[in-house]
Amino acid sequence: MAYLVLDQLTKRFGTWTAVDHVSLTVEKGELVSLLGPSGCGKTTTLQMIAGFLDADGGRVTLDGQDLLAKKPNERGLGIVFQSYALFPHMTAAENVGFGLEMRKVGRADRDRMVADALKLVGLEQYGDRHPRRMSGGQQQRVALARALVIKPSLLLLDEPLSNLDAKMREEMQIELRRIQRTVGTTMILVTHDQSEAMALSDRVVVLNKGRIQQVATPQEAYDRPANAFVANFLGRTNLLPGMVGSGAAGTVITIADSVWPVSQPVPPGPGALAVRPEKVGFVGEGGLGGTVLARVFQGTQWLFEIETAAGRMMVIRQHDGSPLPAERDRVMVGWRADDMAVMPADPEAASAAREAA
Amino acid sequence: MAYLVLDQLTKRFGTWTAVDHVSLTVEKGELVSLLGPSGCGKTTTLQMIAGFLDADGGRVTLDGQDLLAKKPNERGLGIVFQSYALFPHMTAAENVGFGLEMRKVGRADRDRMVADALKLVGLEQYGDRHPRRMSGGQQQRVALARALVIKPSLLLLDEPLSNLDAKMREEMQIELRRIQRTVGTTMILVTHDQSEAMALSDRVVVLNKGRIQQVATPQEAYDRPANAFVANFLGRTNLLPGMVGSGAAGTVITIADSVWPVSQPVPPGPGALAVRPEKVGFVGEGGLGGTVLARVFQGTQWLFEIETAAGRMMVIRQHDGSPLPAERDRVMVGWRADDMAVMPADPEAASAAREAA
Amino acid sequence: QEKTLYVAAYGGSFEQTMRKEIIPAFEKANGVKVEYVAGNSTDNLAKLQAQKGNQQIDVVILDDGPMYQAVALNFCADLEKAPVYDQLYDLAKMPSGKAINFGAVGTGILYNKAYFDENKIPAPTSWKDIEDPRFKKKLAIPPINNSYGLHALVMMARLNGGGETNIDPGFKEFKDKINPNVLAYEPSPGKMTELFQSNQAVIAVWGSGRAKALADTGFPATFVYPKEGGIVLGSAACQIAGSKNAAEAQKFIQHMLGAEAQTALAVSAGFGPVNKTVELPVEKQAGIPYGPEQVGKLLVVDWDTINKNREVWNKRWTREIER
Amino acid sequence: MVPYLLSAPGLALFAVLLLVPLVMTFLLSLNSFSFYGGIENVWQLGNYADIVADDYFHEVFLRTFRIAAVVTILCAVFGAPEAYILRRMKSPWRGLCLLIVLGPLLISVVSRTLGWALLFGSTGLVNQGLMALGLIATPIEFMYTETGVVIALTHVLVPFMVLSVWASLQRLDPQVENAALSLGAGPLTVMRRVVLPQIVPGILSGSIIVFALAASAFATPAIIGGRRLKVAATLAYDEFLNTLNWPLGATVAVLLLIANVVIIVGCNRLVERRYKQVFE
Amino acid sequence: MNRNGPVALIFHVLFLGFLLAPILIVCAVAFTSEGYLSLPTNGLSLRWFRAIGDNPEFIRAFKDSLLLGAVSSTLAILVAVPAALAIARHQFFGREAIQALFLSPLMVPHIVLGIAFLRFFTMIGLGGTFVGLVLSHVIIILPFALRLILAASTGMDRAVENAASSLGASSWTCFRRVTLPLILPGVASGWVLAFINSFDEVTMTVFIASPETTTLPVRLFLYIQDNIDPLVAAVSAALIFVTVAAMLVLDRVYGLERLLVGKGRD
Ligand SMILES: Nc1ncnc2c1ncn2[C@@H]1O[C@H](COP(=O)(O)OP(=O)(O)OP(=O)(O)O)[C@@H](O)[C@H]1O
Ligand SMILES: Nc1ncnc2c1ncn2[C@@H]1O[C@H](COP(=O)(O)OP(=O)(O)OP(=O)(O)O)[C@@H](O)[C@H]1O
Ligand SMILES: CC(C)C[C@H](N)C(=O)O
Ligand SMILES: [Mg+2]
Ligand SMILES: [Mg+2]
Repeated sequence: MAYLVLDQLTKRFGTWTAVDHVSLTVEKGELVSLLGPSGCGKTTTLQMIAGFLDADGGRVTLDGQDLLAKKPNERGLGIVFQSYALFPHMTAAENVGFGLEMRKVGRADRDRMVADALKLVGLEQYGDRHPRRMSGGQQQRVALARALVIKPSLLLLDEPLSNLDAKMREEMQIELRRIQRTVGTTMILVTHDQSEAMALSDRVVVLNKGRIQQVATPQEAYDRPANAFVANFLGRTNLLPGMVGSGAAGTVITIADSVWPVSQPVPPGPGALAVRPEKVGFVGEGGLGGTVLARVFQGTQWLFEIETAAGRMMVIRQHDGSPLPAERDRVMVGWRADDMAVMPADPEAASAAREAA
Repeated sequence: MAYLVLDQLTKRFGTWTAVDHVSLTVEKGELVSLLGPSGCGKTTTLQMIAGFLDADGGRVTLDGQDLLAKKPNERGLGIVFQSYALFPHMTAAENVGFGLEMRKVGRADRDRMVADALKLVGLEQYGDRHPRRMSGGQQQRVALARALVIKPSLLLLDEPLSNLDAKMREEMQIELRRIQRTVGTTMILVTHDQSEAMALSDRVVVLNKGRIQQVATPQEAYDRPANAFVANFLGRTNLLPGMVGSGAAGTVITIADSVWPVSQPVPPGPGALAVRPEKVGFVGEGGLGGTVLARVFQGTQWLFEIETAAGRMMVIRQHDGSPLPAERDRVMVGWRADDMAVMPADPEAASAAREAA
Repeated sequence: QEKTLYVAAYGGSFEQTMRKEIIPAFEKANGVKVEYVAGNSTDNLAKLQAQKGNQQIDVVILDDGPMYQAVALNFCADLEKAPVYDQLYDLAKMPSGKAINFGAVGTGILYNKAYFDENKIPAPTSWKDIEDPRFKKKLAIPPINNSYGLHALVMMARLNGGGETNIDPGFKEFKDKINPNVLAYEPSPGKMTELFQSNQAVIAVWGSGRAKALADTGFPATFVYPKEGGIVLGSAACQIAGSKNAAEAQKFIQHMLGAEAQTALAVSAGFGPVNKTVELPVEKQAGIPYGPEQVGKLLVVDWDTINKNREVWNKRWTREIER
Repeated sequence: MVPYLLSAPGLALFAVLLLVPLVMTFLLSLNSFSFYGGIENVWQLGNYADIVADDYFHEVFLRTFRIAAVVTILCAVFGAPEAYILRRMKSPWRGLCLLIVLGPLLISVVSRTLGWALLFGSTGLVNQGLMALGLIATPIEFMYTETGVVIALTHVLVPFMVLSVWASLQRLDPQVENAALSLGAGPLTVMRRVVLPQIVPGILSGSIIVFALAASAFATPAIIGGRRLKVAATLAYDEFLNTLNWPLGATVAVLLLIANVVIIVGCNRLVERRYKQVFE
Repeated sequence: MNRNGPVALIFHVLFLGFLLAPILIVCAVAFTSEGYLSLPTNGLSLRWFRAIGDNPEFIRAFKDSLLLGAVSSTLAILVAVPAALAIARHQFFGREAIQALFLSPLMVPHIVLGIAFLRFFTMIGLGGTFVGLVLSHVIIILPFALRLILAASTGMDRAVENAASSLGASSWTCFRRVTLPLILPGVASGWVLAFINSFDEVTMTVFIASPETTTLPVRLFLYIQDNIDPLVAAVSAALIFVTVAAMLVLDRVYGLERLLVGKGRD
C-alpha cells in the first residue's frame, strides 16, 4: 500500500487556486521531487501536508491514516523550510536539539545526537552561535540538521540546499540519499535545481500553475516528457519548425535544408522537431548549417548559441578538452534520429511551451 | 583606472575574522563573482562595500572616491540581499518603486518603469501583492527587480537567483548579462552555483575563510587552479596518488598499473595526479582499469563512480545518447595528458584539498 | 475683563447648594466670576500649603479644626469689618479673627432604619451602641483626620474617663470594642453613602448635614444624636493671605453670612444658621442645629488641645487602629 | 553622536520637568514638620530614620510590593496568552476583541473600580451569585482585603500587558511556530519554548508598566482596600493631604521611588541578560 | 494561520468576561430609576443620563481631557520615537542611564509627582494652566510610549532598512518610509496607551488641574468623593458609549487592525 497519498488536494487564496486537485502516491522510502516554476504551488503543497495551511479540498493519508485530521505537531514529520524558520532566540545546537527534547530524549543522548547532526552539516564549531550571527548557508544547514536529527519517517524539504555551494550541496545530497537508504525515510523534496532533482529522486513530479503535469522517473520525464511544458521545463529543448513528408526511406522531416528520418507516426504537414541541446553535436557534414553566436563556459560544459536557417539553437558540449568551435565560426550541427522527438505543429502545445520558457 | 578597489578590507566579529585583508580591483562594466564555501565571508564583503557593516581595516574606493566615508544611501549602488529584505508593509510594486521615488522619478515614469521591471522578472500580475503572500522565488524576483530598476552603476548581488528554477534562472542570467553589456553596470555577484558563476562572470574571486585564493577568468581558474583548494572547490577533481619517474619518453607518472607522460617539471618521487571528471573518458585500452560502482543521472550528464586500483574516481559523461557502461561493468578510463595536472605529494596541499572537500 | 474669584470648599450636596443658590447672586451683584474648587478640608488645606507664596485660591472653606490649623500656618488674612458680622451669634466667631464660622452641623449616629426594623433592633441611643456585636462588620466611621472621626475618638475617651487631654481610653475603646465592628474607616462621604446604599454598612458615625443629603435621596436612613450628646462641627471660611482679589474675597464671605445665603445653606445643605436674623419655618428645622439653644445642647471639643496632639494621635491611629 | 542627538529632546524635557521637581521633593524629604509650625527649612535625615525604624512602614511597603508582584504575575499569566490568542484570531473578530480589551482603559479607573466595588460587596453580585450557586455559605470578603485589591488592580492593569505583548508579537514569523509544531511541540510547548522567549521584551515592558503602576497605584487600593489596607501610595497621600506632614510624605515617596527603581532595574537587567539574544 | 483551540477560546471568553464585568455593571446601574446606586430592578430610566445635561462641567471636562490626551500623547510620541531608536539601535555610553531616566516617571508615585509639579509650576508661574497640564502629562505618559516603541524596534530586521538606504533613502526617508511603518504597530499602541494614560490620570492631575481646566476623571473623582450616585455611572456609561463609537468610526475609516497590526501582515 502506498505510504503517503495526496488525493485531489486543493488550496485557494481568495480567487487564486495555488494548488489544484493534486493527486499523488508516494511509497515508503521513496524520494519524490516536486519541480515547477516559481509560484507553481510547491511550498503550498508541502505546507498542507505539514498541516500549516488548511486544505480547501482533498485528502491526505499517511500510512493509511487521515493526516488532515491530525494536528501539525502530531504528524511526526520533519520539515526544512524555504525560509529556514530557525528559532532566533536559540543557538544552533538548541535549534537542532529542540525536536529531540520534544521527543523526551535524555540529555546525554541528545547532546551526542545534536553534535553528530551539526557535524554532518559541517557546523560542529558553530553550535553556540545564534542564527542571526550565521551566514545564509550556515543557517540553512542548521535548518537541515534540525529536521534530520529527529529521523522522521516522512521528511519534507523545501529547497533545503539552495544557499549551499556545489561542494557542500553535493555532500548533503549524498547524505540525504544515505539517510533515505539506511533509515528508509520517505522524502518529498522541493528544488529548483534540476540536476539535484534528477540525481536524487526516485520520481519527479512536475507542477505548473498548481496542476500536476507529469509524474515519472527523472530519466523518463527527461527523455519522454508528457507535454511541451515538461519538455521545456526539464532542461533546455530546441524546438525547430519543419515540414513532415514522405521520402524514400519512410517518413522524414525537413528542417531548412536538412532532412531527418522520423520513426514515430506523425501526420504529414507542418510539424516541429524537439531535440535537447546536449544531444546535438558538431558534425562534418549532413547536418544543419549555422553560425556560432555565442559560447559560454559553464564549468564542466560549454553552451553554444547557434544561428541556423531554422532559427536559433542551443548546443551543449562537454568541456573535455576536445576541440570546439569559436564564436562566429561556421558550423554544421547534427543529432541522432533516436534523440529527437517530432510532433505536429500544435498551436496549443507551442503556446504552452512558450509560456513555460 | 580601476572602478572599484578593495584594499586590504578586513572585518572581525569578536575574535573571528570573517574577511581577511581582501584586495581586489574591478573594472567598469565588469562582472566579478565571489565564490567560496558557505561562511567564507562573501556576504560580509558585500555588506562592507554597501556600507552596512563597518570595516575593521582597509579601504574601498569607487571611481577614485573613498566609499567608506560615504553614508550607505549616498553610495548609489544597487543590492539584492541574500535574505531579500523586502519591505513587508509595501506591495511588490511599491517595493520596486521605492528606489525610483527616492530618485524623485515622476509618478508616470515610475509606474512605467516599475511595470517594466516586474515584467522583466515575470511578475507583471503580482504588483499588488504583499511579500508575505508570495512564494519564495517570487519574493526573490521582487528583490531583483527592486535593485535593477534604479539602474545603479554598481550592483551587488548576493545569491540573487538561488530560489529560482533553472528556466527562470537562465532568463535572469541572460538579463543580467544584457544589462551589464548595454547599461555598462559593474556587478559583483555572490553565488553558490558554479555554472552560474562560470557562465556569467568576467572574472571569479575564490574565497576561503575570509581570504582570497585566486582571482582569474572562470576558465583559467577552472583549468589552472592556483591551489588545491581552488581545484577542489571549482568542480570536482580526481586526485590520484602515484609515483613520478623517468621513462623513455621523458618524465612519467605511474598510477597503479598505468603510465602517463608528464609535461610539467615535477621532481621524481611520490606525486599526485589531478584530473577533472569530465575530462575522463571510457577508452578501449591503455587506461586505468576499474569497475562502475554507481551511475547517477544528472539531466544533461551522467555521473559515474568508478573503483580503480588507485582509488575511487568520478567520471562525467554527457547524456548525448552514445552508449555508456552500466553499474558493475568493468571499464577502462583514460584522459589526455594535457588535461591532467601533476603535483608532488605535498602533505599540506593534500590536507587543504581534503578540507575544501 | 471680568475678575475670577477662586473659592475652595466641600463638594457634594454642599457644592450643589453653593453653585445653584449662593454663587449666582454674588456674581450678579459684584460682577465677578466665581470658580468653585471642590475638595474636602484636608485636600484644600494641602493645596494651600503647596501653593504657598503663590496662592491661586482666594477664599477657603474648611471644617473648624483644619481652619485653626490654616490660621496657625498663616494662610488666612484678617477679616475686614462689615455690618453683617454684628448679626452673628457669638459662637460663629473664631478666636483669631481671621476666620469665621458660617454654619454648623452636628456629629451623631446614622443608621439604616429599614434594616433595624427588619431585624427588630431598637434605634441606637448611645455612642456605645456602635459596639453592639450585632453590627459586626457593619459599622462605618470616618478616620480621625476627618472631623467626624476625631469627634468619635474624643467622645469615646470622654465616656471612659478621659478626654482631649487624656486620649488613651478612647484609643483603647476603639481598639478593643469598636474595631471588630468596623467595616471601613471611610473618609469619603460619597463612599459612605455607597456603603449604606449597598447595605454593607447599616450604622455609622456621621454628620447631620450629610445624613440629610442621604435621606433626601429617598434612602431610609435616620440620624440621631446619642443621649450623651452630639458634637458640634463648625464650618469656617477665610480669605487667603496674599489673594489678588482680597476685596471680592471679603465680600464673598460677607455674602455667605447674609440672611439669604444662610437660609439657603440651612434648607439645602442642613447647615445651622449663624445669622440671628434668619428665621426658619419649623418644618424646615428638622435635622438642623438651629439657633444657640440647639447648638448649645451639642458638645464642643477643644481644638487647641487636639491640634497640638493631632500628629501623635494620627500616628497612633494608623498604627493601632487602622491596621 | 547620533544616539545622543536622538535622545536630546527627551533629555532636555526630563531634565527641566522631572529632575527639578524630583530634586525639590528630595530636598523636601530632608525638611522637618510640625503641626502648627508647618514645614521648616532644616536639613536632616530624621524622616528617613523614622521610617527605617518603624515596623509600621515596613508592613506597608511589604504589602505594596507583595500586591504589585502578584498583580504583575497575574497580568503576565493572563495577559500574554490573551494577546497571543488575539493574534491568532480571524480578522473581524480580532478587531472587535482588541477593542474590548483596550476599551476599558479609556474608562476612568474610578468608574471601573466602582464597578468592582458594586460586584464585590458582601451584598454584591459576585457573592450573591456564588451563594445562589451554593458554592459558598457566607459571603467571601473581597472588599477591604488584599484579594479584592489584587483582582481589581489586575483588571485595571491587564490591558497594558496585552497591548505591550501585542506589539512585540507583531514581529514573530509564523513559520517559526510551524517549525516547532513540525518538530512535535504541542501548542503549549510552542508557546512556552518558541513564542514566549521571543516576546520577552514585550512581557518585560508590560511587567515594568504593570509593576510600577501597581506599586504606586492609589485610586484602586484606596477604594477597594480602604484605609486599613494601606499601601505606599495611600500612605504618602495621607501624609501629604491629611497630616500635612509633607517632609514625611516626600520621604515615603523617595523611598518608594528608590525601591521601585531598584526592583525594576534589577529585574530588567536579569531578564535582559537571560534573554540577551532577543534584545539585540 | 491556524485558529485557536477550544481551551484557548474558553480562556478568551472568560478573559473578556472578566474585563467587561465591572463595566457592564456600571452601565447597567446607569439606567436605574432610583436615586442611589442599584441595579435597575424597578424599570429602566434615563433620568441619570439627562442629569449629565444639568452638569455641563462634565462635558467641558470631557473635552479638556480629549484635548489634553491628544496633545500630550502626540508630544510624547515625538520625543519617544527617536529616543527609543537610539536605545534600541545603538550601544553608547549612558544608554542604560538614559533608558532608566525615561522610564523613571513610571516608578515615581503619581501622588508625589502631583505635589512636585504643583510646587514647581507654582514657582515658575505655570500653575493651573493647560500648558502645565500638558507638560506634566507628557512626562508621565512618555514611559508607556517609549516602552512599546522599544519593544517594537528591538530585534527589527536591519536588512530591510539597509535595503532602503541602498536604494538612496536618506536616514530621514528611511525612517519615514520603512522604519516607521514597520514599528507603526508599536508607535500606534504607544500613542493609544499614552493617550489612555493621560485621559485616565487622576492622582497627579488632581493636584495640578485648576477649576477652569480640569479633566473628566478628576471631575469624576472629586464628584464621588462627596456623592456616589448613579450620575457617576451615567457619565461612565456615556463615556463608554462614546469610546465604543469612536473606536468603531476609527475602525471604519482607517481600520483598527491596520493601525495596531500593520500593513501587509496576516
Ligand atoms: N553578526 C555576526 N556575528 C558573528 N559572526 C558572524 C556574524 N555575521 C556573520 N558571521 C560569521 O562570519 C562568517 C562569514 O559570514 P558571511 O555571511 O559573510 O558568509 P557567506 O560567505 O555569505 O556565506 P553563505 O554562502 O553561507 O551566505 C560566517 O562564518 C558567519 O558565521
Ligand atoms: N498567503 C497567500 N496569499 C495569497 N497568495 C499566496 C499566498 N501564499 C502563496 N500565494 C501564491 O500562491 C502561489 C503558490 O505559492 P508557493 O509558495 O506554493 O509557490 P512555490 O511553488 O513554492 O514557489 P517558489 O519556488 O517561488 O518558492 C504563488 O503564486 C503565490 O503568490
Ligand atoms: C460640614 C461638612 C460639609 C464638612 C465635612 N468635613 C464633610 O465632608 O462631611
Ligand atoms: Mg516555495
Ligand atoms: Mg551569505
